[in-house]
Amino acid sequence: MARVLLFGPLRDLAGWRERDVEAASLAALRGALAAEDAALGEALGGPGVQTAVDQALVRGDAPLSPRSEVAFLPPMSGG
Amino acid sequence: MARVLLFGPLRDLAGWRERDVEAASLAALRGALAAEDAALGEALGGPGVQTAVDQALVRGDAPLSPRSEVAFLPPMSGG
Amino acid sequence: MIRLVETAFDPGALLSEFTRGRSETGAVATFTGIARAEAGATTVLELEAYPGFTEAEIGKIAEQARERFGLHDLAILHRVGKIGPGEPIVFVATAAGHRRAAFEACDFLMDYLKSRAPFWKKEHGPGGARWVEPTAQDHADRERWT
Amino acid sequence: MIRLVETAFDPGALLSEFTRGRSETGAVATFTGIARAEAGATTVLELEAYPGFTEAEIGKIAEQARERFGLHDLAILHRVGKIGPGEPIVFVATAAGHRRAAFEACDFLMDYLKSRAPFWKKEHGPGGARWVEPTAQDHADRERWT
Repeated sequence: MARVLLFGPLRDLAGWRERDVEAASLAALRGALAAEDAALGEALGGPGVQTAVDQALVRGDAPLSPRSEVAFLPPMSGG
Repeated sequence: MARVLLFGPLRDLAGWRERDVEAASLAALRGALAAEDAALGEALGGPGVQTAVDQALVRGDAPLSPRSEVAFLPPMSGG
Repeated sequence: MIRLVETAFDPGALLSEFTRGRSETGAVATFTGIARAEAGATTVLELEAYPGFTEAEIGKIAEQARERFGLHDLAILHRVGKIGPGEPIVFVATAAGHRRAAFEACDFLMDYLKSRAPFWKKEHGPGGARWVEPTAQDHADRERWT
Repeated sequence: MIRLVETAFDPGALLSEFTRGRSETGAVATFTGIARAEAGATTVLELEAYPGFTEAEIGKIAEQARERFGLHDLAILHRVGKIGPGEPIVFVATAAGHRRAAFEACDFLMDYLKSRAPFWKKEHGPGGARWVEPTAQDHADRERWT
């Protein structure tokens, strides 16, 4: 279980901003999201999309605890 | 006759800031001031001292009317 | 001070506060970015941040600026949410002993904020809404500092 | 707006006024110069201007800046008379469509004001008073624009 946050165009694509998803790792989480919404699954792996777990950027897989906060960050536009 | 204004270090040197002096030209005015205060006369011809008549910079001699305002401007320090 | 705000702010009030009580800071530079109407082409700008993460990322660059330019102090305030034309979006202030450092640090911080800070920006205009990415100019501006 | 003032001013109040009601100006840069205490070495700064002439000379450079950087607007306010440590001496604001022009114009105006504007400056310290001329750095800064 993890709290998932989507930002910018990812939010518009998925139609939601924040959800709880059952997953013990980032890889499992991506799989679960892609199984439900193939377009979102593809977008999450798109160029420049970064992933943060508990507000720290991570690359590759990572274990998730029940209270993890996972954020998918599309390319930042600046202010 | 002209109103004479001194600025910055020239004012300290002369001990005055503003006076009326009888003179029909800038050259005559310089002569009158130097006759009275040799140190001031020399300072007015010093490096970087500019002269303004009625708020416009002039070089060399210039006629003065009874209402002319003559300012001697030592090197500007900026703000 | 690094802060995100959801409501309109007055850059002047921030500058008053920032300059108060400084006796060894010779120089304060500021930048205020304002939402342009673009002659009606953009009606509202919408800025999204990731609260906590966005401030922390900006804080890292602020620390770099402090060290690189020897700043005495800095302040960054950024609007999020919906912003109407003519409203300030961002305010940056830098304090230093001399003006060159204050100017350069302010310029550096703005180049970062405009090109890399964790914001997602949507422009709402008469023809609909679109997500915006940094311009080539924004990237080139940031490259000046590397 | 180009103005000399004999009493203390709040740069924030000037910025509030300057940013108000702009819908096509994307960028406002400001600079505030503050009298440094220099750890007690300078107690009071005294600035003399030639009223009328000083504003007119600054006005000429302001016109240059407007044209060269395509400014939408600018404001320059300068203290004269006796200025205590921590008090603002000068405030410059520039408004432009984009930030590079606003920053550069502000920087340009300050380089001029610090090195060539018609002011005469006296520093009063514990050891007496002395007239100040621009530093070599001030001249070098101004040369960048020629």
